[in-house]
Amino acid sequence: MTFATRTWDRMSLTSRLVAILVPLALILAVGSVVGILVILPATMDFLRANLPLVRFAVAVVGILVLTIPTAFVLIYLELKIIARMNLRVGPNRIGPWGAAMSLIHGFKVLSKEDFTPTGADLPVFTLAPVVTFLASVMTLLVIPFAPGLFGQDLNIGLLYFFAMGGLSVLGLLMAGWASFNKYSLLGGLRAAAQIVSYEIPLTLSVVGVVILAGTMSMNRLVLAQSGSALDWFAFKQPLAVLIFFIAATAEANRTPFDMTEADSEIVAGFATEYSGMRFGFFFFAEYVNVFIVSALLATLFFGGWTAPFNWPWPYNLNWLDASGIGVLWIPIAIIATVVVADVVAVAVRLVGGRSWSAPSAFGLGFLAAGVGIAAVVGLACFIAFDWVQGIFWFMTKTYVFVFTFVWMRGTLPRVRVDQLMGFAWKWLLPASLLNLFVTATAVVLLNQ
Amino acid sequence: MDRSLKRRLEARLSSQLRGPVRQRHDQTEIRIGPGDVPDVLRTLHDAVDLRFEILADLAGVDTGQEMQVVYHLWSETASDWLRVIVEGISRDDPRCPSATFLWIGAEWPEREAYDMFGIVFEGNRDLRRIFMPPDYTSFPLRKDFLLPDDAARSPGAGVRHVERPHAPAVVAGDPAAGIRRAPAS
Amino acid sequence: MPIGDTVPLTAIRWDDILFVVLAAMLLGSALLVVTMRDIIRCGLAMIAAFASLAGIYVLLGNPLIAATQVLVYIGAISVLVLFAIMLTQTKNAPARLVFQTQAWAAALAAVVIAAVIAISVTATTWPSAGAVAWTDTTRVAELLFSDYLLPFEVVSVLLTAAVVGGVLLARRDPDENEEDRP
Amino acid sequence: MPTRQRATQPDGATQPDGATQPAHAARTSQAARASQAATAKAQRQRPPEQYRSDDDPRIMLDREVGADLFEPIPPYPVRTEREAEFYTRGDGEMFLNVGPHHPATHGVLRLVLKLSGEQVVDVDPVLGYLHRGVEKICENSDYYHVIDQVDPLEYVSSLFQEWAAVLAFEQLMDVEVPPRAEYIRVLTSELLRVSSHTLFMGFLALDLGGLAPILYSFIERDEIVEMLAALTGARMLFNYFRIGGVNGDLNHEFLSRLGDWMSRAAKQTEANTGLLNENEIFVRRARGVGILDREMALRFGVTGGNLRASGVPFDVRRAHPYSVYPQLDFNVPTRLEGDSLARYLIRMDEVRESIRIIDQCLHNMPDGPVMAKLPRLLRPRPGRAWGAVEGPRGMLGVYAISDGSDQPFRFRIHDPSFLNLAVVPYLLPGNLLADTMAIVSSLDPVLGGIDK
Amino acid sequence: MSGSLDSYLVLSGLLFAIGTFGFLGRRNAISMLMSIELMLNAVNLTVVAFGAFVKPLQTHAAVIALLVIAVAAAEATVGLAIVIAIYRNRKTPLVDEYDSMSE
Repeated sequence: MTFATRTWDRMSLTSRLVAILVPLALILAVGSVVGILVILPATMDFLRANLPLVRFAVAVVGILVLTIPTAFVLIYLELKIIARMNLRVGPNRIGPWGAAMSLIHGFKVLSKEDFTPTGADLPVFTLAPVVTFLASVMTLLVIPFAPGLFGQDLNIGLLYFFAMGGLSVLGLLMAGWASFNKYSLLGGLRAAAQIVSYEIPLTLSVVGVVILAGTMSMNRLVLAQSGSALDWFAFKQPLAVLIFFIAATAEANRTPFDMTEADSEIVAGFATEYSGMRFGFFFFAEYVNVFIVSALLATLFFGGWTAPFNWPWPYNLNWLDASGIGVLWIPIAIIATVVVADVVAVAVRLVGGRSWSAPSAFGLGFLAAGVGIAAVVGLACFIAFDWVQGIFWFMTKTYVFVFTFVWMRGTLPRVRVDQLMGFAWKWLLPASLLNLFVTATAVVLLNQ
Repeated sequence: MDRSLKRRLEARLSSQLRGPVRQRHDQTEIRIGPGDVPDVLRTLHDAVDLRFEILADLAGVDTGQEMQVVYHLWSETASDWLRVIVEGISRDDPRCPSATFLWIGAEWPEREAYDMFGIVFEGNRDLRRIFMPPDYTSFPLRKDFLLPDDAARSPGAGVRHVERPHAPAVVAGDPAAGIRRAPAS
Repeated sequence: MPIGDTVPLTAIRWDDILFVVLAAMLLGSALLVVTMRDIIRCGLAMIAAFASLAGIYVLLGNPLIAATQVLVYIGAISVLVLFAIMLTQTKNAPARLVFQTQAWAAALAAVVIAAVIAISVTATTWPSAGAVAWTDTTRVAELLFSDYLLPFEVVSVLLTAAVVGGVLLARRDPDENEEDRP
Repeated sequence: MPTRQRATQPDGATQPDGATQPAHAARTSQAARASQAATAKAQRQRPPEQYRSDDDPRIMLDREVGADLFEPIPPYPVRTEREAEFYTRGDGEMFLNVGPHHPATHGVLRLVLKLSGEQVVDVDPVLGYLHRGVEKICENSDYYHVIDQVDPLEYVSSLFQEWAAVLAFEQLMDVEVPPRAEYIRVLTSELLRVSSHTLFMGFLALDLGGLAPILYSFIERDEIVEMLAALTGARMLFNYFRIGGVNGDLNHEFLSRLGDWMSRAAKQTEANTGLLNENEIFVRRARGVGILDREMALRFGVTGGNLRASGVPFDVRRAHPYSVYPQLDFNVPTRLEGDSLARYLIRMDEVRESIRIIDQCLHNMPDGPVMAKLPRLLRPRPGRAWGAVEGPRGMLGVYAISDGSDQPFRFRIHDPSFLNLAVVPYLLPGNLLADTMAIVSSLDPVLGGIDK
Repeated sequence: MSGSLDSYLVLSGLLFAIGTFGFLGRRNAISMLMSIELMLNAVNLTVVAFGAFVKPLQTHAAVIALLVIAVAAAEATVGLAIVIAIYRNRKTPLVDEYDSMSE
């Protein structure tokens, strides 16, 4: 007792920490190894037996977890792209090129006071952002990111998508009503009128694609466009692409159709009275919506995850196979990193001489090695795994459309509310009906 | 200086003019009484050889003894600005006919003159305070209203002469503090 | 060991639990719809009722109807109802009297109806009632465009008429508008 | 007569129980009857004495929030006929407070809108949030100090306000201004006119939801204020004009910056206006909105680009020439449409004319002194003077009365934004809420000048 | 429980009864419309339940349910339009104050 206390008293802070942490880590390590050895087979059996359920759970968790980073990336992109269009620099203080800006936005939103105005309808006020956010996120469930990489392949996928997407208007309406603010009320009513109106051409424009593909499952819609870019529905349904794009802009409340939060007219519309994380939910929902709409545009009309040309389908690289030499590639990659870093560092020192200090030369070498090996591994994965290819093409297409949405926001003024509604009912709806009629006639005539 | 304008004005308005038509630089000045305002303004606006269509400015003036309302007019027919001074408005109960029957835009300057001097424009249908808060109780541009460091002694502060005729118009204090210096013209 | 139809170690089926929960939600929110004072909350409770009904449709093996339920009832009709509530809500709208004076008679009628239905349903043996089977969406489409073509067309004409009628009814006459304004 | 009754009426403060009838009782319309009922109701529900803000009918009191859902506005005893009319709500109408803190009101303007749905039925502008009593302050400062008192009035283009004051004082004192000083005044103020109009373009686009043009117009503005800063030492409130001349001759940095800018000003202006002129959404938002015809524009006393957009070629520089404008060659652009788009296009035309004037000033600039000889203490003879200049927003006037002392006896500032804004209650009704911003913004008000 | 047709039918009957009570008992016209929607939903639930349990009815039930939903949408549109039109004239959503046809 005395011995232990005396020793403890004599130890420095660091050694005390070590004395606590090392045994703890040891116990944890041993425990986890034992635990894994004992539990792993049973767990694996259990998981394998319930593969569809497990897959679904993992997909849902993954989607929920991935929405926030997606929104962060989109917010950063928007800040930066619009800044460049306005001849500004944009965020440049936090992280390299301001890349951590939206992370700080997230923290800011989290740490702000969550304010409820007097006279607000508290439960409705609180539920509204949740409804909006969930309505956006749940639509991600049916979007195929890559072959085999989707939440659930519903055979009524498209219908599910529109059903869930239509829910977001409820959240906006609730927010507008519950805020006890006339600006919010106007914003909520505008949102209801606008989204309900634009949902009709949005849905109708897709029916042509459904007729052509003969399915509402998103996966099969993508497969129906596989091959080259010429098989994309965009070329068979050009009018539908246009209608869908315009209606989707209105559906996602983006400029020039951002009537619901027109800041120069109704302050912030339905979000006027929201602050803190409740506002954050609206904010995230908006950007997730942009992503979803772009993803849907890519999926329905631009071939989804398929490559735009006849890509030699996943080439089986034997040397990458996990069952063969596979596992050895990890130590090989580590050794290669060190070797390449050393070689580059020595080369830099020889060529650059005294202008490079040893640490910076080694740092440069490490960077070069890292980038090079990551590129090699990425390329190998791209060649060998179809889902890596799928994600690559899908994300490329999606972010092209995301860029288009941001571009529009940077350049276009806002339309007026009556112009907006008139456009939906006088132009988009007849155009989508015409598109549907022509498509159906063509299918009937060509099939005979 | 537009000599012909002087002749035309004297011909048209001989009965209403109080005093001679004065001219200096590019400005011609006439003086009329408050009762003649609608007639004179309509003549100036409508007469074919005058056609003063643009009301450039409407200002209130407190000379210390009386209130004045000053109109500045512009016409294509004259190379001078025309200044119409309505003089002889009582300080205790300043009233003047409104010009809104001719120029709707005079509504706000009249409100301003009411706000600053307490001049009541009869016929202006929206004679509220425009700059000062609605519960403000004096008229800041009057000569007996002193700037804030002296405001407590200012006889004009704290009383709405016009809106409460039953209230004493002069508050106890230094009566000489009301008028700081001799009025002009 | 795969997760079976029943809760492990008991004989309770997962579907039963889901059914009970959804049915409770459905009935509870439906009761709230007809009893709550604040009509906007009635509307929100109605949405909850529709959502739980959609869940029950999925239990019944009919995701197509469930999706349509969400799309039409929640996405369109509820929004319309909320819209109408906001248009007609005045400061005296949450009236002191929520119910008619004869509401007790209505309650009695409702109880009688419920009892009659429950008794008659349980007393009847339905012919050829089997287990729940999932509905084939493609088959529904085929049926809709062959056997049910006439009803389909009639419904579409009805919808068009409803849209036109709704617009005409709810449109404010410009002349009348002028008179209204004092 | 209603106003007479109102004027002799004891107000609410003396009789808190509010037993008196409102002043407009003579009016037998439905509106009057309805507002009487509303008044009586409001008086019955009056909050206790300590919570009342004497007689402002439009203040939303904490006590009343939630008592009447969305109905804080129905007034206490109305004060004027117009107020009675405005605060009587028709069927399905509501009041909406836009401002004083609103993203699109160009300062602390407050518009109380009466809306039917999204349609504006009536509007009551409320001013005075920026009132500082500049006229009173000027009457208590000597003639030299007046110039820096009027400087921050129209803070977007402050040289014009200085010029009007200086013009009036020079007439009071019969000072002859050296020609070089006049040319410098024209040169600098035309530069500022370009800056102001360019800024107008950006803010109009911003109020219509376009993000980009405001940043492009700030580039122009920044170059101009930088070159003026090189000349005057300040970027915003220049305090450069003096009675009898200007404060300091042109310097090298100013001229080199100016030459730099002039070499591409015309092209840059075309590029910037192209951002909006060729934008279909912008043109459709602005065309046919807020039409002010010639007759009404004259009756409202509107001046400047707003009047010229309605077809009246009234420009003080031509209509009543001052300074060296008679010797300069420029056009006064006019348009007939009188809508928001015309008001925008007129200003863009004026930018081109201003660039022409700047060019001529640079070429015709005479040599000589830039200040007249004046005594240290100015005591003009008693008299009255009116100086008016054409500012970017219209005619800026100063009416000065001298009583022979070293301070102006009366100093009246006429700001064009004030009368331009008075048109808003006429232009807005019938338009949508979204057009409110397009119209108010196209009139280009600057609240610093309006509120004095 | 979930495997028997009876439970669904009883549930549907209860929902229908609640709707009936709302329709007969509420004063607000919009409340009454909402109650009608509940009753229509109860009917729909019956149809779908029969479809799920009775083999030959299966797809037919789905088609009928779709048609019912479409009709319900039309009914809601017209009903709400009528309510709003009446509200414009009478300034109240309460049906027991719609006591005269004239005026």
